[in-house]
Amino acid sequence: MEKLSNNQIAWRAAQDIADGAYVNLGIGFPEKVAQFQPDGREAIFHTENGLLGFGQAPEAGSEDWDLINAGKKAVTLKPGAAFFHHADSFAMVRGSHLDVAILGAYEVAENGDLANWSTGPKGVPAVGGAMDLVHGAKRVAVITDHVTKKGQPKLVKRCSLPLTGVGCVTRVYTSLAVIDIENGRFVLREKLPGLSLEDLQAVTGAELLVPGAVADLVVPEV
Amino acid sequence: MEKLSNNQIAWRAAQDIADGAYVNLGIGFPEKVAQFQPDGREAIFHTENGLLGFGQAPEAGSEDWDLINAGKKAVTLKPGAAFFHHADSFAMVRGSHLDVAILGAYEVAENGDLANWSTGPKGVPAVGGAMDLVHGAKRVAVITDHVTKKGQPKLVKRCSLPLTGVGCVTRVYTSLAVIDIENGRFVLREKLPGLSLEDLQAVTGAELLVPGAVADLVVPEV
Amino acid sequence: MDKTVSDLATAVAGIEDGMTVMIGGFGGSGSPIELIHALIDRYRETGHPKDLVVINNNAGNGHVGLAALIEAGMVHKLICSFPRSADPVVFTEMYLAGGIELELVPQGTLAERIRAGGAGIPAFYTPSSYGTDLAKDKPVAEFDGRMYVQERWLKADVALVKADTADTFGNLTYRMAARNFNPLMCMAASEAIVQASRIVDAGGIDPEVVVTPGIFVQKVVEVADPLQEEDLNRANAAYSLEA
Amino acid sequence: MDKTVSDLATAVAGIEDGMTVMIGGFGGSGSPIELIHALIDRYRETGHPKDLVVINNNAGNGHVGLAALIEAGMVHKLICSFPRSADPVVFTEMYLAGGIELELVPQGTLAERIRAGGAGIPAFYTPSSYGTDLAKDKPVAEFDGRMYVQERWLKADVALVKADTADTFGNLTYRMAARNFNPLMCMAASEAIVQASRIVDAGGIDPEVVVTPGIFVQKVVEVADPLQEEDLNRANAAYSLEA
Repeated sequence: MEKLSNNQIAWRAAQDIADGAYVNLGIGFPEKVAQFQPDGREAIFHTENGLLGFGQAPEAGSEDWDLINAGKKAVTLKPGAAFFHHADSFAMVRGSHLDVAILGAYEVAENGDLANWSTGPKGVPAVGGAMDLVHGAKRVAVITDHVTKKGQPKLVKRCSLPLTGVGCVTRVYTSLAVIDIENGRFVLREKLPGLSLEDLQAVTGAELLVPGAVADLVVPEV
Repeated sequence: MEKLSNNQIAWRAAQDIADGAYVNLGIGFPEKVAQFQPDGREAIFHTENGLLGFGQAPEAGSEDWDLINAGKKAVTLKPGAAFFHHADSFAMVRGSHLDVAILGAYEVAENGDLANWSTGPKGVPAVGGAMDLVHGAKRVAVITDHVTKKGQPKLVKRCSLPLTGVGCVTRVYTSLAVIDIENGRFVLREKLPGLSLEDLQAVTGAELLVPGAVADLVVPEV
Repeated sequence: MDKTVSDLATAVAGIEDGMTVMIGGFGGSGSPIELIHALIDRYRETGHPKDLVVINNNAGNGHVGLAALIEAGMVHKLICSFPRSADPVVFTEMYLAGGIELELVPQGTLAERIRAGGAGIPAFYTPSSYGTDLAKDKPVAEFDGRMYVQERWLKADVALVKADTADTFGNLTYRMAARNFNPLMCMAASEAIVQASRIVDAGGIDPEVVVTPGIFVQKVVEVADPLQEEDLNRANAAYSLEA
Repeated sequence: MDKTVSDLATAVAGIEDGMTVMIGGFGGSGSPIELIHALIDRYRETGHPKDLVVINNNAGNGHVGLAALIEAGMVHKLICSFPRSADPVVFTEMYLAGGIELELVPQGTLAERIRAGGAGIPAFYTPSSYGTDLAKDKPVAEFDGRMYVQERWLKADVALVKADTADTFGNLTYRMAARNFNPLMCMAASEAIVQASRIVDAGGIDPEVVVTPGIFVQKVVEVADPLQEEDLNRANAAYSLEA
């Protein structure tokens, strides 16, 4: 089945970020969203470790290891940046000051539950700021492949993995579709033009509502 | 009856402030304590409105009304001062970072209760930071005349006026004596040399314990 | 992105009847007098906004700033810690006549409730006011053998804030003890409206010395050489007479 | 008053077996490596302190700093949000072998619990972790129709902190994102021990730009040109081998 690349999923998510928005991008895949900001729109990126207004990575060899993001990667400063301590940083998160948080997912359920921090009791557990972000930002979106590497649905009726948050996700950008979560149901908004509704439903673990026109999910090569 | 002046009471209280102590002085009479710091000892004064390390009032006409204390009086800065917002200021108070708070009183009870914010339901009530200070500083001391203007005891068995705090005061400096509060009882530590124990007890509203030697309360003319 | 608005009237144009308005300052220091007066101007012209709930540490002094707002009859209820001042006649008379409600809150609890509103903390426990009249009807709980009072967050529709320098992103610094409640109120209000003595481009404030990050600020308006309440009161100014 | 101490060994001399020690930093940035290594030196010489409870956002990286402290066997329990790193082998192996306890706390809750400890707030409510395994056995409550988890303050006997500039009164500034947990830990510990790149006289830091007021700091020691964990790990340094 044809599907979007991770870059393309990130590109699509970036199109929904307004000029002047305050945005937190989860560690890893979601960080890609910053690369695809539409021209003329300026988003201000927040990182949990106490910085608003950071920019892209510096050139290798010119890193300053006091200037990093939550993924411990070196970043740079943009004009208008500000430093603050961790309690103020999570006041921004918990106090609903972020416009959007974009996170990865193991599973997203139709009731908005998210599982993205633990695959079970094996190994060393680690949660970071995920449980704060899901209850803080005005809009919590997920970017993810539509299915697992084994082909199993990641959009499910109820999460089977340990939850990160309850009823928190409102939009999911996948490799096949854009799906909103409304009133405890998946609502299809966009799908790849070559993909039938039946085929999409077949790889989705809960019913997709189609209340109106479904737009074509068209993304440039990026 | 001979008694100490307000300046002398403040002088006595100042002798118990260690070098390097962080101190909050209540509005009004307690502010006098700052004038009597012993030579060679440096106390750092905190004011609720977001300043550590202020000094005496500027000359009239050279006030800066952005640089005031909790009594809204103009102050000056000493080297090593710091500004901060109100939540941080009361974190210092509530979090037991102040070494001592010295407050005025309408009544102090032998169980350590303090009444110093309201004389009853008439008029406009106002509390300020008093209820925070009494539960925050490591040591809460009171300076006060030993009796009211009508001659009634201010040191009492139980407060009759609305409470500022429960079981919070540990030492009282009065115009006649220095009294500790221990295990819910007044313990006499110092009294004016010319004053008999009986006469002191007669103007005190609860029993004074005298577990050991009572020192003479000797204060210079100030 | 540019959060600058052109003038005071525009800055306060969105404040509606019945809103909760936090006003920064401790007495006169840090009080956004020009924003308050712009709000009074609007009320005189349009009859709105009225029935405001105002959160401030005090209740105004003399006949300018917050006192003038109360005198104009725009304030339904005041939440504060210390409604006394050198010249408290406006609030005192209205309160004793039953013309304004008062919720009295210990100062540290007031600051922490506002900070909690900004930080997404709906309730917390404090030792302050335990066993006093101000804790009446509030839940209490014991932790580690000591009793505490449960207090709720305070939020507002709007905050009126006085800063020293703002940049176009809304990053702020303050001047000396004029900081006080202002940074907390920026956090706790849906819309923080800031008057600043100067506005600079983004990048014009060192990121290390920003006190209020721009994420907490929605509008900034420049008011060079702002008035000081204390100076006005020493000159016996009255905003009602100036209008 | 002068809070300066002459050297690192003196700075950490009072830390005893079983103490709770907050250690600043987020990963390597803001990590007080020299103070940690001084503590390891003392343990090698005297066998103390051991059985420490350490509070840090992470669990160390490579074989320096916090990882070396854990590797030395001095840490009984770790309270953190993210015990993973580029090279987490020290903690991972010890944890999986049952040699160290872990209390996992969401990062924002960790920060707020430490701030609460410093601010005298014994408990507060947060939406974070509600309905998840990390809220198991914690009290919950509803406010305004939404569910929240009650969390308790965190305090410590000692905090090890990295600052940029300190004055002799203990006023501090930090360098960029090395600020992170450091100011909070100064507040929440009975004794905040600070290494600073430079120490200046009282008055040497503008009162407007102080991040941590000196009231929260008990000892400062100068460590010019402090090591960066990231640089050490890229050079495959191991503190055990250097000793």
